[in-house]
Parts: sequence; structure tokens; C-alpha cells
Amino acid sequence: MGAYILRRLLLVIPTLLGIMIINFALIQFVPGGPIEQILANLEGNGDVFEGISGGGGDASFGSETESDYIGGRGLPPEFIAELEREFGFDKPPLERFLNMMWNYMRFDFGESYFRSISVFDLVMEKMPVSITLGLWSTLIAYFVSIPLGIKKAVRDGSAFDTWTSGAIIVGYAIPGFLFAILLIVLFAGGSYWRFFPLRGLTSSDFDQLSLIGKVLDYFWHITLPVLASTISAFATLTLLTKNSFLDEIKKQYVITAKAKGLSEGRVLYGHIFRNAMLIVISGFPALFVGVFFGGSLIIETLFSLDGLGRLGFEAAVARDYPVVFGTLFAFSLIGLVIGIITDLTYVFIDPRINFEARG
Amino acid sequence: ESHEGVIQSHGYNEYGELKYSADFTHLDYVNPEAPIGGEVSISTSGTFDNMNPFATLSGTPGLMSSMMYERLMTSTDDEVGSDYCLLCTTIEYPEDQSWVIFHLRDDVTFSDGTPMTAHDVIFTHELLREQATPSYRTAISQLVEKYEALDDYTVKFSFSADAPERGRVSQMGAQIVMSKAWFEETGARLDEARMETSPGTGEYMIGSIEPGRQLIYTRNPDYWGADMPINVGRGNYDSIRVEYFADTSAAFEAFKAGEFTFRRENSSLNWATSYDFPAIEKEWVVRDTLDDGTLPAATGFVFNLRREKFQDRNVRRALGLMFNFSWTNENLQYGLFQQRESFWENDRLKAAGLPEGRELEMLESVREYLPTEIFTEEALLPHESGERALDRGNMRQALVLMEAAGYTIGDDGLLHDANGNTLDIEFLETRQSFDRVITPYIENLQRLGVNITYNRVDPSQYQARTQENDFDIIFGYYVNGLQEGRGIRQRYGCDNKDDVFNPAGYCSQAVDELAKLVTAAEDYDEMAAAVRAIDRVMRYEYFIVPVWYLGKNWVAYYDMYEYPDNLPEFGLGYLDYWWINQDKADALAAAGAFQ
Amino acid sequence: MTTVLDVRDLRVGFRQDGSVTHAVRGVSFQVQKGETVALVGESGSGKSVTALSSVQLLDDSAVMAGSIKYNGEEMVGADERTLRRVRGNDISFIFQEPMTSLNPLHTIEKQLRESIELHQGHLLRRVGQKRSTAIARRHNWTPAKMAFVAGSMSIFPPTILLVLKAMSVLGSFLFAWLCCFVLFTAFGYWWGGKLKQRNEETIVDHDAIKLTDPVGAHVIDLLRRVGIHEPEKRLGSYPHQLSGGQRQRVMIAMALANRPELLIADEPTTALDVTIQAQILELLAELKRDEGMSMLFITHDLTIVRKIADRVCVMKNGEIVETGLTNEIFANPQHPYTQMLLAAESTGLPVPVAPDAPVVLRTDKSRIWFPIHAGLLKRTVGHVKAVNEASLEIRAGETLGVVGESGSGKTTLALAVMRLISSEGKIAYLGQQIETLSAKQMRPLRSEMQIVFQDPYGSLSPRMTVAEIIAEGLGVHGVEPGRNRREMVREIMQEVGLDPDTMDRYPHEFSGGQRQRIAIARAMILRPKFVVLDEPTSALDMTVQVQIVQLLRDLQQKYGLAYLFISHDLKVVRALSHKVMVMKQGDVVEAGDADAIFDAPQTDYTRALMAAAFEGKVV
Amino acid sequence: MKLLSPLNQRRWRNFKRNRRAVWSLIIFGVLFGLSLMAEFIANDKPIAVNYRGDIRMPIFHFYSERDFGGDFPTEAVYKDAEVECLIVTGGLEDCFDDPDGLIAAVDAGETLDGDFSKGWVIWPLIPYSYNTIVDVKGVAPAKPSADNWLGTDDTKRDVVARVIYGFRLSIAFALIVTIASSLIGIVAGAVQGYFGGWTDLIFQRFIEIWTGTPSLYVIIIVFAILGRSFWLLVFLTVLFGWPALVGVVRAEFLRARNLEYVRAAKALGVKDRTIMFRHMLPNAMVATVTMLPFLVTGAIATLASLDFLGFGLPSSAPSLGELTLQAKQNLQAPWLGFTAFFTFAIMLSLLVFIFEGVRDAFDPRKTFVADGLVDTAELSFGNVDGAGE
Ligand SMILES: Nc1ncnc2c1ncn2[C@@H]1O[C@H](COP(=O)(O)OP(=O)(O)OP(=O)(O)O)[C@@H](O)[C@H]1O
Ligand SMILES: Nc1ncnc2c1ncn2[C@@H]1O[C@H](COP(=O)(O)OP(=O)(O)OP(=O)(O)O)[C@@H](O)[C@H]1O
Ligand SMILES: [Mg+2]
Ligand SMILES: [Mg+2]
Repeated sequence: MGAYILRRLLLVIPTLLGIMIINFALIQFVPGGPIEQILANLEGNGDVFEGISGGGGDASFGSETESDYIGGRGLPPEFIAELEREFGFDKPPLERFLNMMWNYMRFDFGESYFRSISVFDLVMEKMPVSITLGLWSTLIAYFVSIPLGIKKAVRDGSAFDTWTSGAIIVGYAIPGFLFAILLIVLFAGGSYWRFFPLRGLTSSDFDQLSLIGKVLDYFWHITLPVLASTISAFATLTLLTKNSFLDEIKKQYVITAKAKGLSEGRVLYGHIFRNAMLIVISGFPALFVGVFFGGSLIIETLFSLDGLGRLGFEAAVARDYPVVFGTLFAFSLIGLVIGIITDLTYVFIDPRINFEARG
Repeated sequence: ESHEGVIQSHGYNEYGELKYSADFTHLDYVNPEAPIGGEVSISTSGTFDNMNPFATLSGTPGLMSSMMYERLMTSTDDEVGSDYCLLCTTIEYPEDQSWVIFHLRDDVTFSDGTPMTAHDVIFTHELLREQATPSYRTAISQLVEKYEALDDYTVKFSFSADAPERGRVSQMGAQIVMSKAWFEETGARLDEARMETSPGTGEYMIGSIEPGRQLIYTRNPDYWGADMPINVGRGNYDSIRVEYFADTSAAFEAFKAGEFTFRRENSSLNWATSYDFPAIEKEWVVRDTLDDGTLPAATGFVFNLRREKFQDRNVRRALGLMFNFSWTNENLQYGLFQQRESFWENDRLKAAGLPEGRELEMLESVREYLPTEIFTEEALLPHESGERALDRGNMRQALVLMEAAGYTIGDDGLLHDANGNTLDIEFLETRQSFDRVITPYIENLQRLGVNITYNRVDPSQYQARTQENDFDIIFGYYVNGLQEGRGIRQRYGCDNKDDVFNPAGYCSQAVDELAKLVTAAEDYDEMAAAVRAIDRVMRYEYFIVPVWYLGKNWVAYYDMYEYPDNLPEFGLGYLDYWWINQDKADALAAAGAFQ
Repeated sequence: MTTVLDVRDLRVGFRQDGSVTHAVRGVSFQVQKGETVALVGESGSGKSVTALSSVQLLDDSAVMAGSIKYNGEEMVGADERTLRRVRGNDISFIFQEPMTSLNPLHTIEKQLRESIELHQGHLLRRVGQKRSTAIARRHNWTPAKMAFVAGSMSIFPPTILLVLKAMSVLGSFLFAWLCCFVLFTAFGYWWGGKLKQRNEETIVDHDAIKLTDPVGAHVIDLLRRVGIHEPEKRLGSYPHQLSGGQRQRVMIAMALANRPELLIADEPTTALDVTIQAQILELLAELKRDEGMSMLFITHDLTIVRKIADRVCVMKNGEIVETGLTNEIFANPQHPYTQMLLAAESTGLPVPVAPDAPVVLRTDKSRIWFPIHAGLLKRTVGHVKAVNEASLEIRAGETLGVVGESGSGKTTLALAVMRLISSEGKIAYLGQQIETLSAKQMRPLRSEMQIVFQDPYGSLSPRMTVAEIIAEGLGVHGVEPGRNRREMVREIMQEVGLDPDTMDRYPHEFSGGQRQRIAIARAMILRPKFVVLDEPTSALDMTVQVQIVQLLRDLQQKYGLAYLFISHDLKVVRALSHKVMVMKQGDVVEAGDADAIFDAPQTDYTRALMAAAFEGKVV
Repeated sequence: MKLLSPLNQRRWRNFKRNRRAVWSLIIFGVLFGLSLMAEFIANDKPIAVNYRGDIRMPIFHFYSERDFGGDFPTEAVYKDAEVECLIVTGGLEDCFDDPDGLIAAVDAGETLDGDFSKGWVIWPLIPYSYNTIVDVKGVAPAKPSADNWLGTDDTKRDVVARVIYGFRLSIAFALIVTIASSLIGIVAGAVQGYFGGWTDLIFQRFIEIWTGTPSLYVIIIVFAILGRSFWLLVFLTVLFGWPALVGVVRAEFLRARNLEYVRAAKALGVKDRTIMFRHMLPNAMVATVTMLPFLVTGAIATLASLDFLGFGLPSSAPSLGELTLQAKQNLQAPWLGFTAFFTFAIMLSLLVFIFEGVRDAFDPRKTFVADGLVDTAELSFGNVDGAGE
């Protein structure tokens, strides 16, 4: 086992290197780059969220009275050359790559192309939103889905089973952003009820609130976004739980447990759970990471939250390579470590599992 | 006023007369009695992370984050090309405009209370030369050779001899002034993203900032220029609030709920369908369509003239004929738009009828480059189309034109040229919102037998491809001015054929020659005649299928704003010379409009 | 005398695939207080079903009619709460198949403890529940586990956030996180170590345990009483690390933990060697004597019945065909089936082997040690020495009987011989060295080498029908290619005494004995040259057992088969084996010709075995 | 049916006992079958026309307007009144002046003068294709009406037609993608879990690297080079979609390979492949079977979100994703949102129910209470039976 873990840890390095090399090679072929993005920005065409936020009407305001004003217009080649220098594109790719890897090894992720802020700070800045959405929707999803799935397994085929299936399927089938819009219009907009705020994680006067006030304010703000991002999360987990339980619930050891006189709950949670939920439980480590670094582009956009979902999308589409690579490196590294932990969880859950080769 | 050929004035206009004399009491289009107070609130989409508008490369600056800086001279909304002294009392320049002197006011103070002097002006100039956006930097250092403070309240800029003559003074008059003391004290740079900014001399200063969410500008109670005639009746709000929403639907909901109170609509679909919410029914919100005298951008489907297949005007005409403006406008845009006819729509610069007078003379001078139709036919107007999506008449005409261009319809229903190749066209676009307009056009083109594909790509790729002029047709535009000058050559001149401002890559010797006349024009009429001639020639060439323009401003606001009766032609001024009727505002608040 | 269990006209049917199988067809019997009733009968006659229905442990596919009263209370259709109260506490169960009846993911301690804690609150109350359970729970925390858990915890939001904030000045968040991870892991390791140390202290100090952890003490006591060596060391084992007999004993311990009023024991001693078996029976007798425990005892071993039962019910085909006092039945059986059952005994001697028969299998000093892992990196700290230097040789047509106490390494050796677990030492099959062959190279040999597993249920794929399971090998090895597979399956099923019409059922739809025969059929249908039979008759009643023994013998004679035959039933061993090998705690204590060993055992251990088996004497 | 092994027959019977699953399968099959024939249900070309006694099928063949006596050499626009008039009148010149009048006259049974020859047109149920611009006066998006049962979208295309084609496109896409990627994923996961050791170690690293590749960029690059097409998108989605199942399958196999029956199968000499797929997979496919319907809808969602972000199929393609996006941008037109929602919900429910049936069919212990409700009376009857022997 020790040797195995060591092997896995050592393999993290070439894996990470592989990921970075492939990505780096890939972006050499992507049409359009950060410089084009900057030029697009300067010309006012650079809004990568246009399609999502629904901006850009057909009656735009692009009118001018004087066209001779020289500022902010015109794109001298020196300017582009200077940008290239600034972004390091004047150097050969190999050198850039080695440079980047050297920096990453020291956990220096550089700065965003479009904002003078380090990638690390950028990610930290977006974390509260991602943690909020991730944490609460995961919590809710798990706390609802697992007991529900178990109950459905126990009452397989009953009316309860049927209608809950229907409900979660409907929840899953509602496109998340439509549901979010619906929530906004119904409960936050000016047409129906105005129970909840439209955007943000907290109120403007958050700092002045008492502790309880703060907590309430926070939950008041996150109700709708969390609801919108959770609605579709029940289905898979519930059905997975249900089916896993169905597979185990009639096994001999369950009868043994029942024969001991254990309560149904204890049989279900004490005995079957661990046997049935290998996959779900072993997903927990990854889940924790998901809680941090998950992002939902569309929910974030609709509720004007500034989280990793938007960051990731913006970075990718706007070709903000330091952010793309920095986050890729960091998240991959975390992902790889989590992979190891997940595998160890397998062993932890089921001591019969080992990773050695089989004859 | 002038001695030894040196002109001294309170303002400047390229082509002569200023509308307001030195002793005017207030601008014509303001209400000098407008009450002062209240708050105007608007929204914008996206986020901001920066309050330094000059750091264009490192962040997204907040909306109107340059609002606290004033320019040396300011323009008005009812004139084109006039600038009046704001931070200066008078300006002085020789007839050949080889330099300009600004006599600064001595009562101007920054919002931190420190006085503004010539050193601040010079310092700002230096700062801009060194740290502003690269394009600006290049331009300004080509223009200004020498700059000096003659004394504490006088600055002089000397222009380099080879700099274009036009626009020198207005260019310098447009320079803003920032506080030297602040920059020296903080060591801040102009090109770095910052949240705290240097104090300006303007009427408003930053009130509060919540990054990515809200921005409030508040009135500086000690504003030095409150009583200036040019400021009378303007700046009527105590504060200006900008709300940020990442999503437009959410923003609209916020407007419905009264979270912000003034909204300009930019989508016909919304304007026609979405304004039926409770606040409208309760008459808390009013909708207004106000005239807009500004020049609409010359938008349309631009052919890439660098491509072989678009060389023939017949092909371009035929393709253009398949666009059905009337149908699009009626069915998709709620009949709210007008069809654009000219590159200088809505204005005296638009060519019409047969050429005559000075315009004809100018055209005659380049006759050798022009087809005779220019002289014999009226300026080209866009085709008319019927009510049905595909107009049979236009289709017939288009088929004839295509035939003239050497295309025939094959057994597959597609157009083939003499070599049997189909007419393959790719329509490149990046914005999702135009799909609905472009798709029917594409359908029509397919009917004509064009093998057309519609390719929507991400902004960066779009930029890369347009930059390299690697496209067939895009939905593009030309931005023209009401007062044309040097820029016309950047857009249509052969020297700048591959410039981004000339997406079609249009170039004609006739226009090149005519553009020279524009830059050389001494007065407005001369300039106008030359521009009309260019308009005529370019419309004839048909390298852009003209589409729609609005010519109006759509505004919706909570019924507490009021505006002067005689709104000026070139401005809306809702953040400037509109005002709030406090009684109405209170009534709305009492009725619960803002919750 | 009060009636503890009163079964009247019990009928049970199973729905499957649209039809109904009638397993029990109107059974009535009573168990009085302090009485032991033995349920004997043909394999598949409905004994287990009858037993299971007494507290409603049959699955949904069962339909029931009739009445079962426990202490006057109706069990058929009773609600879950009543059943739960009765189960485990008043009525305890020993299931027929201990291999599959234990929760594979819980240590045996946990499973035992659970029963006790559930019904014997008083034990807990003595020291305050919280504390004792806390200690109990800690038992499994090795440093490695603790480190692992703590390491994973380092990802937990609040911690990471705090630490991140603090460390972001120093460098980067990954660094911070790594630090965090290392810190947590190290802490976990340290803490786990402490806990383990404390546990070890508690374990070593028995008196201390009794004081602090009465449940734990009770557990250890129970395990010792069912004959598990060094129970302290076995507490942390998982079921798959135990031998069949050990698992069965854990089951028994679990059932006895609460001193039930009624014990329903479904063939509780099948996997036990005679000495242990005697010990268990003694234990049961003691409980019966001291606590007035009643028993419903299902078994095929008539010796046991005679020894412990007060009354006997004989079942056949879902009905009780005869019932009466033990002595009477044994002395004067009425029903023809009973008569047949009593008469049946595996007798006779194996057919002598031709002297020139080739050696089919030979092992040379086989050794199988299971590593014991411990520590953060799961270092190997020691070994379970399952088999030490076992050498054996089997010739064609010859049977080697392997006997020995439960847990002595018989199964392990068998698996190693089949190359199903890795072992040290040479193994030769027909002169070919096979210990170095890869799985792929082994494959062609597999049709000639077959094994019947000790745990037949576990060895049958649950989602395949019996026909498929039996026929699978045919497809793999192309035995008798032209013939209709189902026809062949039908034949072999008949040979082992199964109804061929049931061949499209799933394994779980059979009785224990039937499954055992399926496993035998699966091996035999391939006409192998060498077969390992790991307790192939333990779940079979005498009549069937005789049939199977005869079958084995016939096949051996016909095809010159070589058997490695593992059994606790020395009579069967005697009936089949040419040679015998006796194992004890991994060592071969004695080996030689069957006659020699049976007639003149050399070691004390063998002598004791023989005595227990043939004279019914407890040593 | 005889082709199935008895076990599979039993599974099939089990499946059939689950009424809900059977009906779902039937409905799904019918819907998908219908959508496969979308061209005959919703099209802007008639199924058949009779022009001067000549029966033509424009669905299959290209006919220019000239073929009907019109004046355009391009493909006839059958929706145009002129063309329809030409067909029903046999190509009368007057059609260009008053097509509607002439059509009405022909409908009324009048015989017209000139070179008249009565013809007819058979339209599909919905006379619009997914990209047909509905040329009826009125602004888009238009409310549901007799013409457009679910209204039009904001480009004035018939929503029903788009849903039919979109359903076909999405389902075809999703099924192909799911089948391909889950096959690859299951095999990969099974191999990893079953063999373990270095196979697992290396393969897992490969997958980690693979999943670290930003699919978005690959899609951009490939589309920029090869242009957009359905099959390319299928290929790319499979390329990046298959690791989804690997993890769970691997975990289940890691566990299952230690079970006794696997050892038994090995002792039988069963091939690794057979062990994996006959013995282990049916027992280790909880996650797979549960996830499959979601993978199918997930593939549709992938397609939708690619469309949404503008990296999907060409925007004229009938995509459910585009419909949802339109729904969001046209809140005043709720029929768009409802249509999108119901399409998704119905599709997902059907799939989930079908796979529930599949799971049940494979579950040896599943009992159907509704099916063989044996009451105790029958039991005693059984006894009488038994007593007779
Ligand atoms: N779940 C089931 N579905 C269908 N038939 C079953 C099921 N369980 C048991 N049977 C059948 O019921 C009959 C009685 O089974 P039972 O397990 O009670 O036998 P048994 O007397 O305990 O036999 P053994 O001595 O072999 O254990 C058998 O014929 C068996 O095939
Ligand atoms: N996987 C394993 N890990 C650790 N120990 C094991 C493992 N398998 C078996 N053992 C141990 O090896 C010893 C021998 O077990 P084996 O199963 O060979 O016994 P056996 O002779 O077959 O006993 P029985 O008659 O009870 O079946 C036992 O003490 C058992 O606990
Ligand atoms: Mg039994
Ligand atoms: Mg054994």
C-alpha cells in the first residue's frame, strides 16, 4: 500500500506535466488570442458574456458626432508589438512553457492578462460565491437525495416512489437558467412578489449589521441562487442511491442484521449504506473540492454573482491564458491528489479492495 | 479680437461661427430654473473592478469613471464641432494653428480643495504622453511637439509642423486635467488598475463604490464652477447611481421593482413587448420616445471586397436585393426602425437626387474614375421589398444581375459561375442577438442559390479573422461624423484599405481624391459638398447592404424626471440637464414604487 | 410447560417469473420452553424456509399463510416493531450460510457488539453508555486510518479558508493546502497512534476492559467460548479474512450473545470440525440447562440430533412427514422416508488406485502466509500463517482427504493448489510446473482442474441462472461440442439430485443443499481430471450425501479422477479417501494412507479427532 | 424471442412486467420513430404534387419553379401562393397576378380557361420545416395559433417543426454519443478495475491527462479548421465524454473482482473478457444503469449549452438548446419555455422509466407485487395439489 501511494504521488508529476504540455500545445492552434481579445475590447466587441447575459439590442447607441477624435482609436502596430512583448509572445513557445512551469513549480501563477491582479487573488476573490453555491447546494442535494433515495428503495414500486421520481425528474428537466429566471421574475422582480434580492451575496450595508443580521442577510440573498442551482441536483443522486440500495437490500447479510432485531434505520444506514454507497461515498473527497471550485456560469450571471463559473468561462473565451493555466494547474493538482484520496477511500470503505494487479 | 493674426476667443469651431457668444448666460437647451437635488439611477451590464478609466489593459473600469475630470474646453449638445472654454477663460492661437495657448481660470479647484494650475495641465499632458493607451500616446506625441506652462495660469502647446492641421485646437481642448500633487504624493500610475482615483475638478466625485455592483457619484458641494454660465441648469442631481447587473433580464426586473429608475432601451423586442409591468400600469413609469439627431452608424452587411467573388457590383447588388428590410422590420423588429439610405443618414451630409452645385463640380473633378451613372442617376436608394419574406420582384432582379455577373442556376438550384463553381459564402458573426435578423436573410440567399453558411464564432476568433480580413460577409459598420475631417481617409482611403475601420476594404481613387477635398475644406459647406460626393460614390458601389437605424431614443423612467422642452439635437442629457421633480419623487416613494 | 413457538398449518410459496413455487405446504409443530426440536429432512424440503418465516425474514417474493405464534403472539402479519423486539432478543438466528450472512464491510467485533448493545442495554449502563461506546468505536482507529481521515478533512471548507487566508502571504494557496494536508495527516497519525495504544492497553488489561468496556469483554468471552483462538487478535478481522468455520462460529456467537429464549439454528455446525462442534454443542446444552433456552435445530447430522434433540420433526417435500420424541423416532421410524434417512450412511471404501497411475498433482512445501498490514503506509507487520510447508501428491483415480480443525488452512491450501491465490513452493500438475504460469496460460488447464468452493452461494453469480452457471464451463472449454448444452445440464442436474426444471432459476431461489449440488454439478460437468472438493457435502442430508458420494466414486472410477477432498465429516472422508492429510494451524501434522491414519492415528490431535467423530466423545 | 437465451427471456419478461417501463419504451420508440420521419410530418415541401398529371415528390427531388411553369430557375418555393397556384392550375400565367384568387377558384371546382390542368398538392401535417420562415403577417415570436400550434420562435420559425426536428437531432446525437461514450467508458473502467496494477495506474493517468484537456478549445480549433457539422460534434463529444463513467465502473469492478463468484469463474477457466462482462458487469452496473438516462439527457444538455455559448451546431440547426436560450431571452413568450421544458421532461421521464425497467429486469430478486398477486387462498389450493401426489 505504501509503495502504491508513493507511486501514485510520484506519478502526479508526469501527469501534471502532461496536462500542461497538451494544453500549451493546444492553445498554439486556437484561432484568436489575448491580443485579439484586447483589440476587441478596445473596439467594444469584446463582451464574452453577450450571448449569456442577453445584452446587445438591435438599437445600439453607437452614434457619434465627431469622428476626428484620435484618442482610443486606431491600432498602431507598435501597440500590438508592445502587447506581444508584455504577454511574452515574442519569445519562442518552448521558452514560454519552461518559464511558466518553473513559475508554477514555485506556485507563482502570474497575473491575468486583462486585470492587473494575480491569478491567485483572482481566484480567491471569486471563492465566496463558489463556496456559497457549492456548499449549500451540495449539502441540500445530499441531505435530501440520500434519505429520499433510501426511502424510495425501501418502498420501491409504491405510489410514493412514483411521484417522487416524477418530481425529481421534473426538477432535473427544468433548464436551470429558466428556473432561475422564473424565480427572479416571481420572487425578486417588480411584477409579482418581491421577497428576495436580485443579486449579490450580501446587502450593501452588510458590514453594519449585527451578527444575526449578517447571517440572515446572507441566507436571504442566497436562497434563490441556491434553489436554482440545486433543483436539478437531486435526480441523479437520488436514483443512484435508490438503485444501489435496491441491489443490496435483499442480500443475506441484511437479513442477518434484521434477525438481530435492528431498527430499519439502523439496518439501512448502519449496514447497507456502506455496502451500497461505495461510489457515492468515495465521491466525497471530490465533492469537497467541488464545493470550493465549482461554478455555475449561468446561475452566477443571472444573480450577478461573481464566481469561478464566470471566471472560468471568461478566461477561456477571452483567452486569458495565465488564468486558464494557473487554474488548470492548481485544480489539476488538487484533482490528482483528490484522486489518490478517493482511491484510498475505496479501501477505507471496502477493505477487500486492493489496487495490485490480479492474476 | 485678433492682433497680428493671432486669434483669441472663448471657444473654437473648425468652420467658423460659435453659437454662443462670450457673454451668454446659459445654454439654450437647459432649464436655468431647474431644481437641484435628488438622485438619478441607471443600470449597466457586466461588472467593474477598477476606477481608473485609463488603465484600459488591466481591468474593466466603472461606468463614467472619468466623470470627475473636466476638459479644458467643453462641447455643447446643440452644435457640431464647437468647444467652449471651461477650465480656461480664453484660448489664443495663430491662424496657421501652429500653437495654442490656454489662459486658465484661477478659481478652479480640485475636489480635495487644492487649486488647479498650469502645472497640473502640463503634468497631465506628460502623464498622458507616457502612460495613456498606446494609440493615444502615439497620436498625441505626433501632434504636440512642445508643451510648457508660461506661467501659473497659462499653458502653451506647440504642434509639430507635419501634424495635420485639422482638429489641433479641439484636440488639445479635449485634454483633461488631473492633480499633479496627488500623483506625486501617491506615486500612482495612469496605466494601473486602482479603485481610488485622483481628485478631479468636476462637479461630481466618487461617492461610494461596491465593486462589481454599485457606483455612486455625488455632487461636490464646493464645486468651483457651479455658477458658470455653461453649467447653469446642468448637473441637477445630487447623486448619480449606477447599478451593475450581470444579466439583462435581471436588470430589467430590477427596473420594474424600482431599484433603479432610469432606463434606456436598446432592443426593439423589449421595447415592444416588455413594458407592461405593474409599475407601468400604475403609471409610475413613463415611456418616452425622444428624437435623436446624432448620426447613426452606417451598419449593414459588409462584403469583403478583397474577395474575388465580390468584385462584381452586380453580385453585391443581387445579394443585397435578397435582404428584406420591410419584412424584417415588420416581423422581427415591431416596425420600429427606419431604413438607412446614406452613410451620413439623417443629416445634411447625405447625398440626394442628382448631383449639383459644388458637389457636382467635385465629382466632375474625378470623373475619370467614376461610372457615368453617378452623374445621370439619382443617388442610390436601398431597394424596396414587399411584405413577404422573399420578394419575387427583387428575386427576379437579383437573378438577372447574377446572370449579368456570369452566374447561372444549375440543376441543383445553386448558382454556378462560368467554371461551374458554386458561389460559396460564409457569413461570419459573433453576437448571438443578431441571429434572428441574419437567419431570414440567409434563407433568402439560399433561395437565390447561394451556397451560404452562417458561422458564429467567439469574440476573439471573430476579431482575429476580421483583423486578418479573412471573411466573406459580416454584420459590420462604419462610424462617420457629422463633421468630417481627417478620419474619412482612415475609413475609406486606399492607404488604409486594410484598416479595421474599413471592414469592406473599400478603396477608390475617386473617394481618395474627394477625401482630400474634405480635409482641405475651409468651411462647412465645402466639407459638406465633398462628403455628399463621397456618399454618392460609395452608395453606388454598394459594398454594404444598408440595414436599419432608429433615429430615436427609447427611454423609460419613473415619473419624477423632467426635462427641458427644447431638448437639443445631439444629446439626451438625462444625466446632465434633466432634473428631478421632488414632489413626484416623494409621491412615488409614498406609493411604494421603490420598496 | 409453555409453548414458545407454535406453528400451525404454515404454507409458504415463492413467486418467481410469474409462477409460484410451493416450498412449505402446511407445516405444524410446537417448541416448548427449554425444549430442543430438531428439524431434519431432505435437502430442499423447506426446513430453512420454515425457520425463516417464524420471524418473517423471507423476502418479498414469499407468500405466507397459516399461523406462527411466539409466546402466544402472532408473527404472521405482525408489524415491524413487534418483530424487531422479538428478533435478536427473544429469538436468535444462526443462518445456514455463514459465509454470506455476515456484513462484509464490518469487522466481526462491530457485528457482535451491535447485537449486544442493541439488546443488552444494562451492560452499557453499568459504565455509562457514552464512554464505553466511545472506547468501543475507537477500537478500529489505527494511525493510518486516522491520518487518512484527518488528511481528507484538511479539505474541509472552514479550515482551508482560514489557513489559506493566513498563509496566502507566504506564497500560494497550494502550498498552504499542502502544509495543511501534511499537518492534518501528521496529527491524525499521531492521534491514531495514541488511540491504538490506548486500545492495546485496554485489550491487554482484561480487568480494565471489564470495567471500562463490558461489552468488549463480553465479545471476547463469547468468541473464546465458540472456540476462536486468540479472540483479541481476531476482533478487527473482516469476514473475508476468516475461514468458513470461523465465520460460522462468529454467527453462533452473535446468536448466543443475548441469551435468547428461542434459538433457531440452521445447520450451525456444518463447517466445524468435530472437536469444535462438540464444544459448541456443549455450549448450547449449557445454555439450555442454565437459561432454559429452547431450540429449533435444523441439521443433517443425525448424531447431533440424537445427542441434543428432545423431539424430531422429519420434513420432506414441504411437509412434516413424521414427528415424535427423539428416541422413539430413532428407535422406531414410521415413515418410509425416515427409515431411509436413518439407514443412509456413506459407507464403503474407495476403489484402490492402479499402482501405475500417474501423479496428477504434486505440491512441494507450499506455503501461504497472509500479510497483516498496519501503519500509515500499510506496512506488512506480520503474517497469518495459514499454510506452512504442505507437500502432497495425488495420483489419478486417487482421493486425498484433508481434515483438520477449522481454520487450519485447508481451504487456503486448496485455493493455492488451484492457483487461485498466490503461494510459495512448487506445484506440478501432471508433471507440468504451474506455479509460474500466468492466468492466461493456466486457462486451458482449468477444464481439467476444477474446484467446488466451500461457500457455494458466494461462488454462484447472482445474476446468472443456474443453467448458465453450470453450462458456462462447457462453452469455455468446448467439452463435447456437438451436444445440446441444456441437455447436458439437465443430465448433470439429475445426477446430483436436482430437479432439472428449476434450471432457469437464479441461485438465490434454491436451498443451501441445492446450491451445493449446483456447485458440484458445475465442476463435474466438465469431466475434469482433478477436482478440489471443499466440504461438498456439508449441507446435504444423508440420503443425498450418499447419492453424491456414490456419484463421486463412480466418476472417479470411470474417468480416473483425482480428488482433493476436504471435509469435517470423517465418515465421508473415510468412504472416499485413499490417503488422508491432517492439518492443524497451518501445519500438516500427519499424512498417509487412509487406513493407517483412521486405524492407527499417530498424533494426539488426530486421535482426538477420530474419537470425537466416531465415538461421539467430547475431548 | 427464441433467439434470446432463457435468462434473457426471463429478463425480458421481467421488463415487460414493469408496465411503466414498457409504455415508456413504446412511447419513446413511437416518438423517436416519428421524428425519424420528420420530413414527412413537418416540411415546407409537399409530400406529393400533381402537376399536369405528373406526380412529383418534392421531398425527394429537386424541382425548379420553371418545372412548374414559373419563371425562376431556382428551387420552387412551394409555400408561395404563386407556386401553389402554378401547380393547381397547371402553370397558368395568371398565377403571378392573383394566385390566391386562382387557388380559391380551383378549390371551388371551377375550370379556368387557357391551358388549365387541375393539379393538387399534398402537404405534410405541418407545412413548415425547421428552418422555414413562417410568412404570415405578425411579429415574432408569435403566439400559438391554428397555423403554428406552439407559436413561432423569435426568428419566426414554427416551434412544432423545430421541436420535431430538434428532438430527432438531439436524440440521435444523444443516443450515439451515449452509446459510444458509455461503451468506451465501461470497457475502460472495467479493464482498469479488473486488472488493477500497472494497467490501472497508467490508464488512470492517461484519463487524468485526457480530462485535463480543455474541450472548448479543441472544439474551437476543430470547428475553425473543419467547419461545423453534426458528426464532428458527435465525435468531439464522445472524445471528451467517455471518461464520465470510467470512475464508477472502475470502482465497482475493483470491489467485484474480489468476490467469490469471480474467483469461481476464474477457476472455471472463463476468459477475462467474459468474466468482466458476463459475471461482473451485471452486478456492477448500478451506477451505469442509473446514470445512462442522465447521460443521454446530459448529452442533449451538452449540445444545448454548446449552442447556448455559440460553439454548437450552426444556428439554423433545430436545437433544443437554442429554444431554451430563446425562452430566456423572450420571457414574454412563455410558450417557448414551456415547450422546451416539456420536451426535456417527457424525454427524461421516458428514459428514466425505461432504465428503471432495465434495472428491474436484471435484478434477480425483483418481485412484482402487482403481477402475480398470489393470495393465501392460492397457497392452500397449491397444497391440495400437492396432497394429491
Ligand atoms: N427465494 C426462493 N424462491 C423460490 N424458491 C425457493 C426460494 N427459497 C427457497 N426455495 C425453494 O424452497 C424449497 C425449500 O427450501 P429450503 O431452503 O427451506 O430448503 P432446506 O430444507 O433448508 O434445504 P437444505 O437442507 O438444502 O438447506 C427448495 O426447494 C427451494 O428450491
Ligand atoms: N484473506 C485472508 N486474510 C487473512 N487471513 C486469512 C485470509 N483467509 C484466511 N485467513 C486465515 O487463514 C487461516 C486458514 O483459513 P482457511 O480458510 O484455510 O481454513 P480452513 O482450514 O478452510 O477452515 P474451515 O474448516 O473453517 O473452513 C484462518 O485462520 C483464516 O483466518
Ligand atoms: Mg436450508
Ligand atoms: Mg475452509
